Amino acid sequence: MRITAEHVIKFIEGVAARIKEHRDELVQLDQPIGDSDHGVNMDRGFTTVLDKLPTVADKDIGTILKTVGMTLVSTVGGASGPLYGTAFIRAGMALADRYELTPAEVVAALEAALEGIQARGKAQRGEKTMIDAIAPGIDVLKEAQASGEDFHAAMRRSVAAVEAGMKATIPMLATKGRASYLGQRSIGHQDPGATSAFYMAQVMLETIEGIEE
Amino acid sequence: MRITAEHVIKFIEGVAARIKEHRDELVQLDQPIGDSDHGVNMDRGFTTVLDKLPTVADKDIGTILKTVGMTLVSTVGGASGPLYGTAFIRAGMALADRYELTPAEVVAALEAALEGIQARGKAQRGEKTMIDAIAPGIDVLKEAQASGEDFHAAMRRSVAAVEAGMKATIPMLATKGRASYLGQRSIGHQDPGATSAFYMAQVMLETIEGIEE
Amino acid sequence: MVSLLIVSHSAQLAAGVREFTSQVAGAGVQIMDAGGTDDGALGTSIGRIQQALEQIASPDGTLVLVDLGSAVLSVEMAIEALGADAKVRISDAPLVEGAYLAALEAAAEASLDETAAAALQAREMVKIHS
Amino acid sequence: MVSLLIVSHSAQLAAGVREFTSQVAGAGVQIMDAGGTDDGALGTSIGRIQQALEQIASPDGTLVLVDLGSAVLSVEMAIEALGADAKVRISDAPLVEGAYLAALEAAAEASLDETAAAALQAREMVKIHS
Ligand SMILES: Nc1ncnc2c1ncn2[C@@H]1O[C@H](COP(=O)(O)OP(=O)(O)O)[C@@H](O)[C@H]1O
Ligand SMILES: Nc1ncnc2c1ncn2[C@@H]1O[C@H](COP(=O)(O)OP(=O)(O)O)[C@@H](O)[C@H]1O
Ligand SMILES: [Mg+2]
Ligand SMILES: [Mg+2]
Ligand SMILES: [Mg+2]
Ligand SMILES: [Mg+2]
Repeated sequence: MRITAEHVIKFIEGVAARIKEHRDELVQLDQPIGDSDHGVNMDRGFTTVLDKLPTVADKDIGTILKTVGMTLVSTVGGASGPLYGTAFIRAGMALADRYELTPAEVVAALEAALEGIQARGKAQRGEKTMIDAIAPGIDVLKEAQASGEDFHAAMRRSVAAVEAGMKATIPMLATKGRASYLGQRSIGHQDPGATSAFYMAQVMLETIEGIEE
Repeated sequence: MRITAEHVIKFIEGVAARIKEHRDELVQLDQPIGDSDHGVNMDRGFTTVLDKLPTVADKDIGTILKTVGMTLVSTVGGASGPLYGTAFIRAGMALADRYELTPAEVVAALEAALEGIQARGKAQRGEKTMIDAIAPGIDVLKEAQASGEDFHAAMRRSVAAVEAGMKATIPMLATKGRASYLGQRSIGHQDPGATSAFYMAQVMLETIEGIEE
Repeated sequence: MVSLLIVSHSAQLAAGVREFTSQVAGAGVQIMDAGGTDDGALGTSIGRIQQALEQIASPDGTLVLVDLGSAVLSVEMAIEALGADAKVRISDAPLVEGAYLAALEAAAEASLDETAAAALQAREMVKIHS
Repeated sequence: MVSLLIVSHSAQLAAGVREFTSQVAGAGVQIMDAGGTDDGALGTSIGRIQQALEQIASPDGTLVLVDLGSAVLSVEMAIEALGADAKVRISDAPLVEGAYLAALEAAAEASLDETAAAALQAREMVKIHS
């Protein structure tokens, strides 16, 4: 499977569009347990990313991802800025100077991204954050890699795990981020960051599915 | 001794003038242990009091003093507003409907004023506030009353006690008001509120000295 | 629902706390600010505090959050001026953090007691995780 | 002297805390505010935080006071961007009260450690006396 810089750019553009589409939903999810801005924050960030993309379109994948991350960091304005920003920067660092990727490299970059989120936000699984959606998806990809499953199939199972992880945040008690200030009242609501992570995973699957195995 | 409403008005006007004269000094005293506004606050308050005085010039002494107090409360803007404001209001309540006062009534009104300051600010002697200047002055007047000393002489001794009380705030550790946030660093500075209290006492003495025994 | 009044020596500060907390309080929670003196200097205005208390008065009561120093004296005088019926409580909590937690609590239709208790939890708020 | 940076989701709030604390800090203490996003919404701007940190950098160090939530993440990113030499510490203290006590301490030529410790005392600040 040949995953190129063009695919990466297509993925980023797809994420920007998907986020814009779900902007209001992400705002609404952030209302009961946050400050009603997650959709606005993410859309602000990815809209600026779209403006920046042409300047790095001919660069290596590492540079593209780092640029995305730095743009998110400097424009999002909420926790998701430093968190997703660090994720993209770390993924970019893992893929420095690469113009083409193997599935194994994609998985390694995703792992680096998750480590970045955890280093930045100091949250573990089970604290009702984006990590609860992202981590199970990466688990599946690592398993699949070990068992030699094909990448399309692995990606489909991975995104299903992300979706399940997103839904699993509903009964969770938040212990990190703004939702944690609500204590018990954070229970019963789906985490907005886990939801935006699911949309990104969806777009990643769609991008991969568009590439020959 | 006939102390009339006119004398009271003269006293208030005198205080307003004395405060204006010492405005910058009171600001400077508030700098190391406060927020550099005591002179500005007091001058703002008493300047408005001067504007209001003509509207109550023909009223009883109680009404005059209550009006002064309410004006201070609503215009001073710092702790000294509610504190001196309550003092004048309580003195006014003690002298309701009176157009002439005996020295004993003056002393009773000053006692009511001090009680008002203590009720409002919850401070006792020794906490480095205006109370440390005012209370010793009232002690002297009460003693003098018991021993039958003449009021002019008593007032002179009283103001000397106020001055000594003001100076005694220098080595004190502040435990109430803004200066208390400085902890040990509040030691070694004269309290601005004790100083404005001394100026008021001075003007009171001058007013009383202008009246035949 | 319980109402919140934000009192500070600085008009900007008070307005900022209102802005910050209104974002998380539902539309049902009335939050007002009373900062600065009447002439815009640093200080507090008992008149404006009293007006604000009248404006946001609610059968469930009002919690007042203050910065420090004489703000408390000013609020106490304003409450007394409103008379004995006024259901108003002053909080000893940190201003910003206490107002934030109080806004969340009030929005959940908590009582004045509960809202006041929530505000005080702000003293133990951990901002930096390790 | 130690410098202070005030970070809040609200630009007004941050500017108000600067105004309030500058009144008691001597002229020697540099206090700056970085509040709101670049487009003026509620949020934090890592760029503006970083610029402010550069502007008030002092050999004695800078103490950063924050409102809550993601403000800490933003400040941490800004500090990392400044490099390992930057002498900057984030305080876990209540914003307004911590900044006030830190300003008094910094004005007394205290060290960064002492200033940070003074800010934390704000958690126990008693505003209402009885
Ligand atoms: N410490 C953290 N670690 C991981 N994720 C976090 C953390 N804090 C917040 N989040 C994620 O960020 C999301 C909120 O993002 P957003 O609303 O944009 O920021 P803010 O909470 O600052 O308004 C949450 O739903 C959660 O998934
Ligand atoms: N709780 C209190 N009880 C008695 N006097 C007090 C109290 N708090 C402050 N003061 C007096 O008020 C003076 C400060 O007045 P001012 O500077 O006008 O107000 P602020 O401290 O609010 O700026 C102090 O010097 C002190 O004498
Ligand atoms: Mg949010
Ligand atoms: Mg936000
Ligand atoms: Mg003062
Ligand atoms: Mg003041």
